[in-house]
Amino acid sequence: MIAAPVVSVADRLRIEDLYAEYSACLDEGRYDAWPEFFTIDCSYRIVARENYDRGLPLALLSFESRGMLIDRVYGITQTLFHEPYYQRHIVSGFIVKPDGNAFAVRANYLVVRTKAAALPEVYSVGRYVDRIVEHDGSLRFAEKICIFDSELIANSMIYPI
Amino acid sequence: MIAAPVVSVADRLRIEDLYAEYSACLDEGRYDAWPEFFTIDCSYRIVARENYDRGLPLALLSFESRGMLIDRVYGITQTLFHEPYYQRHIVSGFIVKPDGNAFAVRANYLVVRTKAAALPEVYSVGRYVDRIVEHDGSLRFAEKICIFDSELIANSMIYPI
Amino acid sequence: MIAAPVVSVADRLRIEDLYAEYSACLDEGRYDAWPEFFTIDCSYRIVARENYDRGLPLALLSFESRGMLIDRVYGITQTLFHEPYYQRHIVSGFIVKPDGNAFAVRANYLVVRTKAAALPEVYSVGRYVDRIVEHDGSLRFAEKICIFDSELIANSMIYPI
Amino acid sequence: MDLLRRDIELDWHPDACARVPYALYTDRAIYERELDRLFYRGHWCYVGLECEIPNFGDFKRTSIGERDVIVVRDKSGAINVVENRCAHRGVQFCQKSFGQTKTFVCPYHQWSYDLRGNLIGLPFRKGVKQGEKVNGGMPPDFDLADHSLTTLAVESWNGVIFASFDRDVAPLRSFVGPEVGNYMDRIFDGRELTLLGYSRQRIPGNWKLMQENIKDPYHPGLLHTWFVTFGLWRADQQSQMVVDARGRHAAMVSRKNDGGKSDAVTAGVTSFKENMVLQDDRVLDVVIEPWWNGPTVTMLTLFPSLIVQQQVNSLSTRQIIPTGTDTFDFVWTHFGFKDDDAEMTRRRLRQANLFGPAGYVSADDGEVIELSQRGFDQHGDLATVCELDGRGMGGADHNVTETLIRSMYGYYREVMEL
Amino acid sequence: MDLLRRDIELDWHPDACARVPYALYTDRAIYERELDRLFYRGHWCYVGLECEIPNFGDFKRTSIGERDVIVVRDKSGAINVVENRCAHRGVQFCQKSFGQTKTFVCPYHQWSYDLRGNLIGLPFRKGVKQGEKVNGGMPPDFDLADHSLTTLAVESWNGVIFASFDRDVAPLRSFVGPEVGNYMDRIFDGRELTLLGYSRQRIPGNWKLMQENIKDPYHPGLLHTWFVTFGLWRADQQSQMVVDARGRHAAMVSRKNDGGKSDAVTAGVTSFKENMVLQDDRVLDVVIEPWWNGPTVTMLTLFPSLIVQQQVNSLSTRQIIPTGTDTFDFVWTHFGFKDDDAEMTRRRLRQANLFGPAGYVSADDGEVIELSQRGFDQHGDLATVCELDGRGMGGADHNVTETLIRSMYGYYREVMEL
Amino acid sequence: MDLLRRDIELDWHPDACARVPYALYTDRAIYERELDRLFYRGHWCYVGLECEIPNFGDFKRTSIGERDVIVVRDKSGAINVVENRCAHRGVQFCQKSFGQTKTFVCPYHQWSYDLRGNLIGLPFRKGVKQGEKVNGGMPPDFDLADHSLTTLAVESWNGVIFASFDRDVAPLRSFVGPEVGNYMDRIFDGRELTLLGYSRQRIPGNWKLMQENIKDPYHPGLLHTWFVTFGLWRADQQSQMVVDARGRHAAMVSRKNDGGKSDAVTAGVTSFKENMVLQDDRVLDVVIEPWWNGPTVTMLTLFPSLIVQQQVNSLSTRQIIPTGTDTFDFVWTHFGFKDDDAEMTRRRLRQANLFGPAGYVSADDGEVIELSQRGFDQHGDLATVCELDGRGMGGADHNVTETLIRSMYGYYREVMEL
Ligand code: FES
Ligand code: FES
Ligand code: FES
Ligand SMILES: [Fe+3]
Ligand SMILES: [Fe+3]
Ligand SMILES: [Fe+3]
Repeated sequence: MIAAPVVSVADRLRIEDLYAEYSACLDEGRYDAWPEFFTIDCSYRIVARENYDRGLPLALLSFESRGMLIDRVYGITQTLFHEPYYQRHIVSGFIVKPDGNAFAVRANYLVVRTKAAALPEVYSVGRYVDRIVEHDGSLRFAEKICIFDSELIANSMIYPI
Repeated sequence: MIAAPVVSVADRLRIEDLYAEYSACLDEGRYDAWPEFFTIDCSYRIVARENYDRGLPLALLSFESRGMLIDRVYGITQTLFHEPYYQRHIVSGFIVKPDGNAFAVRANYLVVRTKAAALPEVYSVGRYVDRIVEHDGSLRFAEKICIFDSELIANSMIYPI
Repeated sequence: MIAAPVVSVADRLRIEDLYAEYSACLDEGRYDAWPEFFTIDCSYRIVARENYDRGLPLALLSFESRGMLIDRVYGITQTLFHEPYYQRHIVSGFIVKPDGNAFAVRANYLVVRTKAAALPEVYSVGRYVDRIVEHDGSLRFAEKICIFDSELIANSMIYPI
Repeated sequence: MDLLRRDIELDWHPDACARVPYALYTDRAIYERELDRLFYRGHWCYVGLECEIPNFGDFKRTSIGERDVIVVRDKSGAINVVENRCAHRGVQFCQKSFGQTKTFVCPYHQWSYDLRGNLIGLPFRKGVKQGEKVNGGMPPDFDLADHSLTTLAVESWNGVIFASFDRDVAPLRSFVGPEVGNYMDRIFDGRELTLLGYSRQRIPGNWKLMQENIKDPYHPGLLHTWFVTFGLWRADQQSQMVVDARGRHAAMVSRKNDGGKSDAVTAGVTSFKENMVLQDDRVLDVVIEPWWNGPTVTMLTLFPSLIVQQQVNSLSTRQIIPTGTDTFDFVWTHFGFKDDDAEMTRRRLRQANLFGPAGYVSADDGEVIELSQRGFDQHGDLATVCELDGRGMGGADHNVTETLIRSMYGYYREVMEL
Repeated sequence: MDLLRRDIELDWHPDACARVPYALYTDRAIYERELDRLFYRGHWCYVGLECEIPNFGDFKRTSIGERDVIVVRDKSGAINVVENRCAHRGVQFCQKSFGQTKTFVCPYHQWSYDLRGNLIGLPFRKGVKQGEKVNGGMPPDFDLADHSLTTLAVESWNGVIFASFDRDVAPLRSFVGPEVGNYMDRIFDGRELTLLGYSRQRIPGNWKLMQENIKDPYHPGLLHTWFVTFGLWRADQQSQMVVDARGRHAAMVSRKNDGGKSDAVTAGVTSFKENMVLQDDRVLDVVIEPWWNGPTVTMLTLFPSLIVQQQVNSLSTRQIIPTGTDTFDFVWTHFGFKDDDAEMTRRRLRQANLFGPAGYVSADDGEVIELSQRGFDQHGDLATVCELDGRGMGGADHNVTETLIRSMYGYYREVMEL
Repeated sequence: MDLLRRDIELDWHPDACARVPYALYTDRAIYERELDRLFYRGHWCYVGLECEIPNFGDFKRTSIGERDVIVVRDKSGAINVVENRCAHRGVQFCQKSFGQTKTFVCPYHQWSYDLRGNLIGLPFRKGVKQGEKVNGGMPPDFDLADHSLTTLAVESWNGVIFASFDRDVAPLRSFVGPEVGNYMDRIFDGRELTLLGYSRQRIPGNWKLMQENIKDPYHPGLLHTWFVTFGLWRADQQSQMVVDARGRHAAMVSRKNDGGKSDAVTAGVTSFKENMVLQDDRVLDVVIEPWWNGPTVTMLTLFPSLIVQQQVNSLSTRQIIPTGTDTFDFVWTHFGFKDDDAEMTRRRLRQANLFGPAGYVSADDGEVIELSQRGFDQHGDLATVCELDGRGMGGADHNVTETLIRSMYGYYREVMEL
């Protein structure tokens, strides 16, 4: 079923590196660095699988520029009261296809949430459907959609996925 | 401990691609496409770790041909009443060894199950012990054994792992 | 954000192989083989994230040589009474950087614990921060720190992470 | 559900509804009485929007209290609500959240029901012929009519569907009353609605805390920095707190002002960020709609199960489904109007970033509700203090008040006999 | 377990056992009485097969009700069953599911017991010498004999092991009775058994629902498409519903016919797939075995804890372990006979694809049981309807009946005094 | 917490405290009485070490029983303990485990409290001016002083902080008493402490089992192979079992000997490994410290919530936080002394490998506690046997005894009136 990969090994590994750095950034709580993973005019959306599958346009969050991501960071660090928690991202199953000068990438993700004095819990699971572009030698997300199976959210979702 | 890999980088990545496509196929519920990942005379077994470790022959499911896989797809889509659920596969820890013209592959898997209006739950965890063969330029499973640690099954197991 | 990788593809894959073999060794309960993944004068530490982040020196376990690892294996197999359990490691998000003749590697891990006649549970999640060295053609951990988010431990931790 | 069937001892503070005993949020026997008296008897509960099931055979599943129900449109176009529980041996037979069907067939023994919930047939009812012999079958006096699904009373408020297990419940409009009904009609005037999508949360707190939250005009200007900073909600706004004759339903009505600093209401408000500016303010691209006639915000609470939100251009229903003393599910249905143009639809969707489980001004409501519940769980024998704007009940012409919460508990005590 | 120790109020419908109150599946106090009267007193519970522990010192762990027990073969070859709970300070000392040992030693203070459960020694019983002084030790009147493990009554039915906490329980054969006993002897005639393996499920439903499921010949031809389509089970088959004198144990006995269409039993059966064909029909490669003497299917229910399955060439015991009002563990042990050839063993293993947590004709049993429980949990004060083939009890010569379920509840009411 | 408010029936064996009924570990009503009488009234509970919050404004969160509290150092340097629950509507307002602040502000409506727990202000208390009109605000008779946080009694034992919800509790030193107090002073003599770090476990067992475990000198030489093998603890060691006048607090005091074989105490002790040798024995690099004055091990139990450990060079406090009948959280705080040199600090940290959730001689304590609870849960109506060294109470001059456990239950019965 699987033909020889058309994406170079170097690119393939750089793409996996991008996801690794992205996860580390979020899991270590370095939110200010998070918008840097995206292009200026990026699109970032977190969408419930039921809305995605049924073609309903509502997103849990829908941002249309890096500016909106920066505003989100301000929100979660300055304005949005919440009980703090750790995130831990596990990402696997990369499917990388060339898409013009960009790469179309899909992967499965699992995020474990741990609150102080509580046991860890499976918090969000789903699929990334992304478009990655290269610009002066570095890769960034032009588009990132997080489609989550876990439609019933354990109270709230504060930090990015 | 780890000697230089004897499997080519290209093959190694193609094998990881195979697992990525396999997971995506199941997680997106494209069951009709699932038998295509296997050879005509494949063997597919889901085995409780206790039976495997103790040498007991019983499998949870034991199929001996692609035909039986097609019958299973018919069963889960047409005859077997069940409450629908999402699956999400996370696979890591690939150990790839050449085995004649085939590849012997082991990997760890985790499947999260999400039912409507319920929180996601760790559903099945274990190990794949597989044999992968190439036939006119594409890779397929000649043998796939899913050995699950999670011996106590949360009610039923309908979809493939 | 991601520059071209400076670690060769072969090394990168060998390092992923090392983690795959390491996980398989623990998940299959081959504890006697576990110290072999480390150098003679290795350092192995399991540290709660709160202690790590706050600069507190206490570790859950802190070993300073392969000898101490061998003593731990003796402990868990001969002296430390416990209810047996399965472990299943899922590791993703490798960030590999050269560090002199060594490699500095970070990755996210998730360990699922399954006890007899019980459902599987997310047991430990966190990050590996490791140093890997090569010695006569094989890779070993000179340093391995397991920093766990899951600070509240579900009773006890017997086996290595 | 293991019914505790025990007496409830509660001693109220002399100030009664200005002091809510923690036990109301933690006691299992009280919770069971709430299910019976507030969700299963005497009240209309929200079950969905007509636009979710536009055609013959369309159905959706939802819950009233802890009982699973199916909302389905029949051939006549009428909407029926039946309990999702087979009359034979209790199977919750329908497992799809949404779907299309002509009959309901239970998987276990294939008893089948029409879309009104009538049992229309069951296998081998007259027995099975074996040669001359007829085996089994139902007793001669077995009457299909005795074994329909539980069917509920149903009414639609211009497209908003309500149902009740209590066939003797008062008509919907008199249940809601004119005071809050006016604000229902303002949004739901018969225009066709369009479905934008769902958000679902499981909030680890007692269900009444969500009713309180939307009857509490005290908190938005304090908890929700966004609101106060951008003037979407502040203590000095023109507001009306409207309540029905019984004190159970309410409307918080307000008109946005220009935001920014104002010593009266921002001085010492630590959540106020004077120099907060957005990098990309399209989430606040508000356009006044003709039908508003003034108010920019109307938050309606229809006791016990529904909240209706109009926050500038964002519209949603929010359904409360209790799942225990200390947890409830909260389902958001965002909608627009058939005649919205693409621009307006995009606007509603952008402003949706403020709401729901991740929203700038509502993720934190879920958080404080969880933390309230934790406070109650710490110790059972205390009471909250709801004395802002006095200890009385009824409406108000401003938002510096907890009167709507007191009013709700006035009604609650009466119905619950507590 | 926090004993509720409260009275149970139940009002039965005039038709009594034809109408089972939901409370029987949801009420904690009823559940606790079930543990006491059905699992711990007056009944034999299944604990395993002799072939699981063939040699001296072999043991396995299992449970009777909520009590953990160890089944072990001693030097004499006899099988003992002891509770897995140390007499000293209660430790559930044995943590291996299967193993080999000569004594049981509790890890906490190393009290040690022989394989009959007798306390044979404990450290420092006579105290510890320190110079001239002797420190501590047990009181002079401390008698090892007073501190054995709880030991259970044990009997084997030709290799099938049963145990009871109640030493005064009736002998196994009279407990089972001749009616169902005959069908036990048909499978377990003394031939040596071989162990093929285990499957384990945790089913979120009340344990009695599984007993009902295997006393319900009404459902297989309807729920299980496979059965009806391939004629393994249908409503027009020659069947016997056998029940013991007390109504608690039963056998569903049937003879496969050719499958395919038959208006009497497939017309309008939506689960029937007329033109279903298998790509690879080796899972249905059935070979008649001489000992069958006719029946192709015998499903035995031994109240409260055991189901014995013969479905053509597939054989298994299924153990019911209650773990709450709304959940039980279900353990499948597949077996064959010592003198099976490789072909027959392969055949039994292939047909095992039909059974267990993933099986074509039993995964859905777990599903409908879960959904029944959900139905009961929705509302506590209703009852199921079990009126197929009338409202009486006893056996039947066909499978269009719910008589076995009614019979079980007749017995249940008597023993439970409900 | 849903209070069961029901009577408790318990029948004690004639030997009373030598036989502890399982119900004490499983009964919800008993547990609730324990919270009330043992954790919230009449007792001092451990909340932390002064070195955790050295400076003005430093705070930490912890729990007493099921109530969340904040331990904070105020401007005067004094330490205050307040309940983490807003006086307004109950929010558990503080969500950081550790931090630095000058006031506590509740997020919901920004009521603010000083570090002594006094309510110092709330928004719109005097209402909000709108033109001439003043809207809302608190009633005229509303007095801030009536709405402080719950403040606890606080005392420090040379840097070890204790608190009580009961303002009438006896002074700390008389609560502890001189017998065990001496051993507290031996470690905590006023020297400054340094914080090394935390370990946290959730142990699925009743909280009292941990008190028993550290009042049980019988088990270390048997369960903990390491101890007996390396002579850190054995039955023939010089030991003192010290108990306070009421029987609730205790000290196990012992002096290490050389280890190795000794028929008296290792014969037949299956956990003893005669020829066990370490590959790297730096974990056992013990150096005698002058302040020991003899004992190498002192394990103190301060009822109900604290264990203080000195095992050779390893020092920790262990806090017991009950979270239900069958579960508690166990928090380890490892510490050293300000004047430890780097070598000594490294030594304490190395020896920490023996302790905590993974430690060679304490991971298994958590395991046996879990297994004890399972034993109790299997069957409610039995009792443990604690008869080593007779059936009496009080101290002992050796470690072959269960007297400290009996003493604890003697006190327990008196306070619990059971
Ligand atoms: S339970 Fe629904 S048909 Fe039998
Ligand atoms: S509890 Fe078993 S020996 Fe003490
Ligand atoms: S609940 Fe704390 S300020 Fe209102
Ligand atoms: Fe709000
Ligand atoms: Fe069945
Ligand atoms: Fe110990």
